[in-house]
Amino acid sequence: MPETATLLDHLESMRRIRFFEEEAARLRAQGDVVGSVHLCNGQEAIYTGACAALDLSRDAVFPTYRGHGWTLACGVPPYPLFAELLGRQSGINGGRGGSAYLTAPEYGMYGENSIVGAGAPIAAGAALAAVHDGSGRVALAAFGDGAMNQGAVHEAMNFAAVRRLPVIFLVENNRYSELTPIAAMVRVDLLFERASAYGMPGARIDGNDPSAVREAVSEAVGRARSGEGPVLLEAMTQRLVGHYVGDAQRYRPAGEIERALADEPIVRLLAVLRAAGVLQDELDAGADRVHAEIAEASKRALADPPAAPTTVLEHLYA
Amino acid sequence: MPETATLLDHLESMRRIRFFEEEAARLRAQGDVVGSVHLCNGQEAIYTGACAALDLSRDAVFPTYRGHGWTLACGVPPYPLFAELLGRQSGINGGRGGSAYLTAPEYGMYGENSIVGAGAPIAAGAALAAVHDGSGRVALAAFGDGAMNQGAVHEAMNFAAVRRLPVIFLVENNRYSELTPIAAMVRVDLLFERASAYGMPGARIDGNDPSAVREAVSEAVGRARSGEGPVLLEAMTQRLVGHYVGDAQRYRPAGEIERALADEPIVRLLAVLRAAGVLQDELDAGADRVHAEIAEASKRALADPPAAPTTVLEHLYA
Amino acid sequence: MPEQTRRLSYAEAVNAALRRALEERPETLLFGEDVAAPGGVFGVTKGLRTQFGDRVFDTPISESAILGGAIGAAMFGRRPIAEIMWADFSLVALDQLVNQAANVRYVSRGLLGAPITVRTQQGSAPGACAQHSQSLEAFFAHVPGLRVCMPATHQDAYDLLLSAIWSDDPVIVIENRTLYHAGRQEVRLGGDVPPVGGAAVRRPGSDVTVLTWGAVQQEVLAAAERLSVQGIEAEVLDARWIRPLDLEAVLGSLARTGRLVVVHEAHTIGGVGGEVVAAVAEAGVPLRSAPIRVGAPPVRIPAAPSLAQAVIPSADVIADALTRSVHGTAVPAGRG
Amino acid sequence: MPEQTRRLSYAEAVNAALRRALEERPETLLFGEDVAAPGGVFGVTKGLRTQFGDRVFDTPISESAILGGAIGAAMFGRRPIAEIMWADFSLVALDQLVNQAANVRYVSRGLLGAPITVRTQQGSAPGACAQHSQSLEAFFAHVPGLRVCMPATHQDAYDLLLSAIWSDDPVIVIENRTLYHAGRQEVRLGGDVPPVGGAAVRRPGSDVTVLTWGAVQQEVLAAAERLSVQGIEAEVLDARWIRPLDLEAVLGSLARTGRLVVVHEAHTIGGVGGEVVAAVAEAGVPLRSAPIRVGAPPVRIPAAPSLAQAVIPSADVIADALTRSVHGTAVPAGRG
Ligand SMILES: Cc1ncc(C[n+]2csc(CCOP(=O)(O)OP(=O)(O)O)c2C)c(N)n1
Ligand SMILES: Cc1ncc(C[n+]2csc(CCOP(=O)(O)OP(=O)(O)O)c2C)c(N)n1
Ligand SMILES: [Mg+2]
Ligand SMILES: [Mg+2]
Repeated sequence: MPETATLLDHLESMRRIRFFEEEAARLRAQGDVVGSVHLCNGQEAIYTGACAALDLSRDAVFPTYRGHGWTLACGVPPYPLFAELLGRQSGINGGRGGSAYLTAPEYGMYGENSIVGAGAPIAAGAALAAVHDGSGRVALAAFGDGAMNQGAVHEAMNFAAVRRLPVIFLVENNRYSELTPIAAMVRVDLLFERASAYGMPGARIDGNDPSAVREAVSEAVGRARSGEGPVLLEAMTQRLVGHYVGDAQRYRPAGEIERALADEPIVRLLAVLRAAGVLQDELDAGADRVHAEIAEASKRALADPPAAPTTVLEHLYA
Repeated sequence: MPETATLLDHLESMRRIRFFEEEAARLRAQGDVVGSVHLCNGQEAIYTGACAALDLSRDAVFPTYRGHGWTLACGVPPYPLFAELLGRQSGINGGRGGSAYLTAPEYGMYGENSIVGAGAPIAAGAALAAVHDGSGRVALAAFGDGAMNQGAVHEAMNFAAVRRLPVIFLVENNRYSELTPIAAMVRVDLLFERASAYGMPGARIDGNDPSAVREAVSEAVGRARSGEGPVLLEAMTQRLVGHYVGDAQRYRPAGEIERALADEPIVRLLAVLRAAGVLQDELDAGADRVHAEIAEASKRALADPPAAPTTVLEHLYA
Repeated sequence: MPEQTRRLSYAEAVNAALRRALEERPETLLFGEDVAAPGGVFGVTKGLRTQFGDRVFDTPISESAILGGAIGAAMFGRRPIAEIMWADFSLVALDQLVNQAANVRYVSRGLLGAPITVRTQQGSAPGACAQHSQSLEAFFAHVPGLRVCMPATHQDAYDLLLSAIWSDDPVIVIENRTLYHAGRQEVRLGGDVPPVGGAAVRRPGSDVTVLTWGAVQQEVLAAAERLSVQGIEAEVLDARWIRPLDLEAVLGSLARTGRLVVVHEAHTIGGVGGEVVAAVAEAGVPLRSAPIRVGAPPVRIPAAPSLAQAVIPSADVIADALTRSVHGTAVPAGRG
Repeated sequence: MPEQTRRLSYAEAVNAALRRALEERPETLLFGEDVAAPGGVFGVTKGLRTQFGDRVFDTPISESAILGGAIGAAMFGRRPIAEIMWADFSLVALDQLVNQAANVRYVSRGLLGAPITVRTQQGSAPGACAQHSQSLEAFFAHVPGLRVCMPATHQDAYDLLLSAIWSDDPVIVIENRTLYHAGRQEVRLGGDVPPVGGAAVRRPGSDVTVLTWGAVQQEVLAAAERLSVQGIEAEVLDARWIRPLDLEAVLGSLARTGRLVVVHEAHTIGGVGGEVVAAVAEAGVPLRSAPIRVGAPPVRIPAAPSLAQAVIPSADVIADALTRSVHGTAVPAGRG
C-alpha cells in the first residue's frame, strides 16, 4: 500500500473534484450555469489515480463530456474551469467549450468529447504521433461503459492493437448509459473481455480505489512507453448523482445509491487513512482547505464578465 | 457425410457459380461489362452450403459486392444476372444495381452492399422484424474478414446479441482486404473469437466444404429460429482470383494461389465424389451441362438491348 | 382515429402522434437510446413502452445499428420509427441514410422500400456545445430518396410526424428541443393523415416574403410584428418540408411581394437557404430587391449564451434584413 | 524544391505532391486503405512506402479510426495525409470531420489545430454503383472549419494538394478517378506552395460565365468550344476551391458577361451550385438572363452506362443550358 502522504494527495485530489461538482450542481440549479452538466461524483478515484500515473508534461488524456474530474486531475485550477461552465470570458476556453466540450491541452487535457466514443480514435491518433516523434508520449482515452458499443471505439481499439500504439483505453463503467442500465446495452457485462480478441491485454479494476487505478494505469503506461502497445482497463465505479444535473433518476433501483455511498472512493479512502492513524482533525482540516479553495474559485468566476461576443468569429481557421 | 445426391447438387451449384464467374471475367476483360467486378472464385462452398441450410422462401441473405455467388446460390438464374452485369434492360435490376449492388429480394437475396460492413446492421434489422412478425424468418449477413474492423459490424453484432436477434453473421475469411493481407488488419486473426465477448457463439469452419458450411449454418438457423439469438461463423476460404477483374495480385506470395488451387472446394468435392464411386463421365457430363447453361445465358444477355434511360427517374420515391 | 382537440405541449403532440401510429399501424416499432423505459431524455416517448411493450425498446449507443436496424426491419415489412437523440449524432452513421435507405427503392425498382421514420432534434439551446448545436437539414435535403421535414408548431409536431410514418419513403423528422416543453397549445388530433409536403402561411403580408423553417420561426414572427408597427407587412411562410420544398408557395407569395428573405438557424454557406434563393432566381421571378439569406455566420456554435446569441439569428438581425429588403438598400437583383 | 516541368498523369502529379510533402515536411504521415504496400487501388501512392517506410502505412477498413487517427496525430504535432478511398465512404465516419476536426481550433482558440489533409475521390464512372458514384462536396462545403478543393487539372492535382498539406486547417481534397490515368500533361513541380483558395479561368469568353468544378469541367469546355463555332463565347471558370469559394472571380466575370451558368456533377438540389447562384443573387449583380444550374437530377446514380449517361451532365446538356442562358429563352432574372 502507498504511503500515507500519497494517499492524502489522492484524498485532496478527489475532494477537489467532489467539492467542485457539488458547487457546479449548485450553480446549475441556481441557473448561473445553463445547459447540460454531467457530474462525476463517485468516479473521482479514476481521474485521480490515472493522472497520478501519467506524466502530463507529455502524456495526454481524451475524456468525455463527464470531464470536470479529468480536467481538475490534470491540474487545471477550479477558477478557469468554473468560469468556463459559467460562460465567462475568463473561462479556460473563453466560454466556447462549456461544461461538456472544454479543452486544456496545456495541462495534458486534450479535450472532452460530447460525441460518445469519438475520442477513442483521436487518442489512438495521438499515440500514432508519439510512435513517430519518438517523444515516448502516451495517450489515454476515457469513456463510459455505453461507449463500448459505438463503432468508433471498436475501430480505435483494433487500430491501436494492430499498430501497437501507446494508448490506454480506460472504461469508466458506472453501469449506466444516461438513463438506461447496462443490461439493455450488452449481453455480457464483462467489458474488458473484448480486449483479448483485439490482441491487447484487458483487465477489470477497482475504480473506487485511486491506488488500484494508479497501479493499473502505471503498468499500462510502462507497456505503452516500451512499445508493447495498448491496454483496455475497465474501472468499476458508480455515479452518485444523475446523468445530468436535474436527472430525477427514477430508473435507479431503491437502495442502489445508498449502497454506493457506503463504498464510494472518498468514504473508503477516509476509512483507510483513519485506520492508518491519520487524525480526524487533520482530515477535516484538509476538507476545509479544499472547500475554501472551491468556494473562492466559484465566487471569483461568478464575478467575471460573460464571454465577449466581439471575438466570436475568430480562430475558425488558422 | 451427406449422400451422394446432395453432394452432386452442391457440385452443380458451385460449378454454376464458378463458370458464371469465369464467363463474367471474360465479359469484363472484353469490355462488355464495365466497372469494378469482384469475383468469388474459390469461395463457392460458402454460398452453396449456406443457402442449402436456409429456407429462402422466408429467410434472407445480405451479402457484399462480391455477391454473384450468393445471388446464384439463392436461385437467381444466370441470364438476368449476366444481363445486370452487362447493364441490360433485362437485368435483374434493369441495370440499376450492376455487379456490385444488385438485389433480388424475390429470391431471398436482399441485396449486395458496396459499403463494407453496412449490410450487417441491416440484416440485424431484418431479424428484428422477424422477432415481431412471428414469421420465424432468419437473416444472414455475409461479409469479409476485413469488414470485421468496421464500426457498423461491431454495432450490429452487439445489437443482435443483446436483443437475441435471429441473425447469422458469416465471415468469408479469404485473408485479404482488397490488396492488403489480414496481418495489416488485425493482430489476432482468429476472428470468431470476438463472438464470446458479445455473448454469442462463434466458430471457425471450413469454408471450402459445402457440407461443413451447410451443417454449421443449419445449426445456427436452428438456434435463431428457436429464439436463442445470433451466431458468428468464420468460414476459412481463399480467393483464387484478384480482388477485382484486372487485379495483377503482385501482393500475393509465390505459390499461394497454386496451393489454394489444390484445396479449392470444387477440386475437393470432385475427389470426394470420385472416392464415393461416382464415375468421371458423370462428373464431366455435369460440367458440360452447367457450361452450356452459362454460355447460353451469357449469349442471351449479350443480345439484349441496354437499359432504357426513359424510366431512369422512376422509383426514387414511392 | 376520431377528431378531437386537446391542449398539448409540443412534446405531448409528438407523443400523441407516436401513440396513434403504434395503435393504428401494428407494423410500427419505436426504438432508440433511452426512448423506452425512461421515456426519452426529453420525456417525449413517455408511457409508450408501458402501453406497447416490446414494440418500444431501448438500444445500445450504436447509431449505425439503430438506423441500419430500422432499414432492415422496414425491408422485412415493419415500419420502424427510430430516434437519433441529436441530429449531430447522425454523423456517426450517415452512411445508413445516404448510401443505404435512400437507395433501397430506386435500385430494386420498387420491389423493396425502406419506409423508416427517423425522429431527431437539433439546433442551439443555452449552454449547448458545438457538438450539440448544429442545424444539419442541408445534409439530409441534398439526398435524393430522402424526405425531410422540420415541424415548428405543436400542430405540425403531430401532423408532420404522422405524415412521415405513413409515408412509404425514408423520412427524417427534425424536431427542436427548445420547443418540447415551451407551453401548451390546442392541437387537433385524429382525422386524416396529411400527405408529405406543403408549406404553411404563418402570417400574411404584402411587402416581403420570408421563408423560414424550424424554431427560428418564432424570431421571424417577432421581427414581423415589430416591423408591422412601422408599416412593413411581412408574409411569413413556414416551409415545414425541406424536401420536397414547396417552391410553388414561395413563388406565389413572391408574385405578391416581390421581395425574398430566407431565414434559417443553420449556417448560411451551403445551407438550404441557398437552394431556395437559387431556385427562385432560376425561375426568373422579377424581384424588387436582392434576396437575402439570414442564418448563422461561418463559425462553430460556442457554448456560452453570450457567444451563441451572437451567432444564432435573432429577431433583431431578421428585422434588419427585412428592412433592408423592403427599403431596397440592397442593390436590385438585376434588370432585364 | 527547385522548379522543374515534367509530363505526368494526374495520378503521377498527386504522387509527386505527396513525395514532395513527405520529403520536405518530416512531420507528414500518409495512411489509408491499400495506400502503402499496394501503392493504392488506383496506383496513386506507388513507391512512397518504399521511400518513406513507416510514415506510409496501410490501415484496417476503419474510416473512423483513419480520420480520428489523423486528427489525434495532428493535435500531437504530426501533419497526417489520410486517404478515404471513395468520398461515399466518408459517410461512415463523417462525425470525425464535422464534429471533431472542424472544432479543434475554434474551441481551443488556436491552442490546438487539426492540420489534416483528407485525400479522397468521387464521382460517376462507367459501371460504378450508386454507392460509388456520388459527388458529395456539398456536405463538406457546408461545414465551417473545413477547407474543400476539387482539382480538375493535372497541375491542380499537384498544386492544390500541396496547398492542402501546407495549410494548418483540415482540408478535404476531392480528386476524380476518371482523371487519374487519362493521359499525361506538362506539370510544373517545385516552387512556392500556393495559398488556399482562388478560382482559375480555363477559357476566356464574353457572353456567359460558366462556373464549374471537378471532372465535369471537360464536358463544359467541350460545350464551350461547340458554341464558339456558333459565335457564343463562354468564359469557363474553374472554382477549384469550393470552400473558400472565390466569389470575387465570379462577380468579376459576371460584370463582363451578365450571364451565369453553374455546372457540377453533383445533384442540383441542395448542391453547391445553389450557394453560388444565391451568393450572386444576394450581391445584386444585374443579370441579363436567369442563372441556370446544371447538375444531376433528383435520382440515385444507376450502374448501367446507358442510365448513368442519362443523369450525369453531358456536353449536350451543358451546351443547351448555355444557349438558353445567352438567348435568354429563360425569363429574365427580375427588373428593378
Ligand atoms: C454518438 C452519440 N450518441 C448518443 C449520444 C447521447 N449520449 C450522451 S452521454 C450518453 C450515455 C453514455 O453512457 P456511457 O458511455 O456509459 O458514459 P457515462 O455517461 O455513463 O459516463 C449518450 C447516449 C452522444 N452524445 N453521442
Ligand atoms: C466503408 C468502406 N470502406 C472501404 C471500402 C473499399 N473496399 C471495398 S472492398 C474492400 C475490402 C474488403 O475486404 P473484406 O471485408 O475482407 O472482403 P473481401 O473483399 O475479401 O470479400 C474495401 C476496403 C468500401 N467499399 N467501404
Ligand atoms: Mg456509463
Ligand atoms: Mg477478405
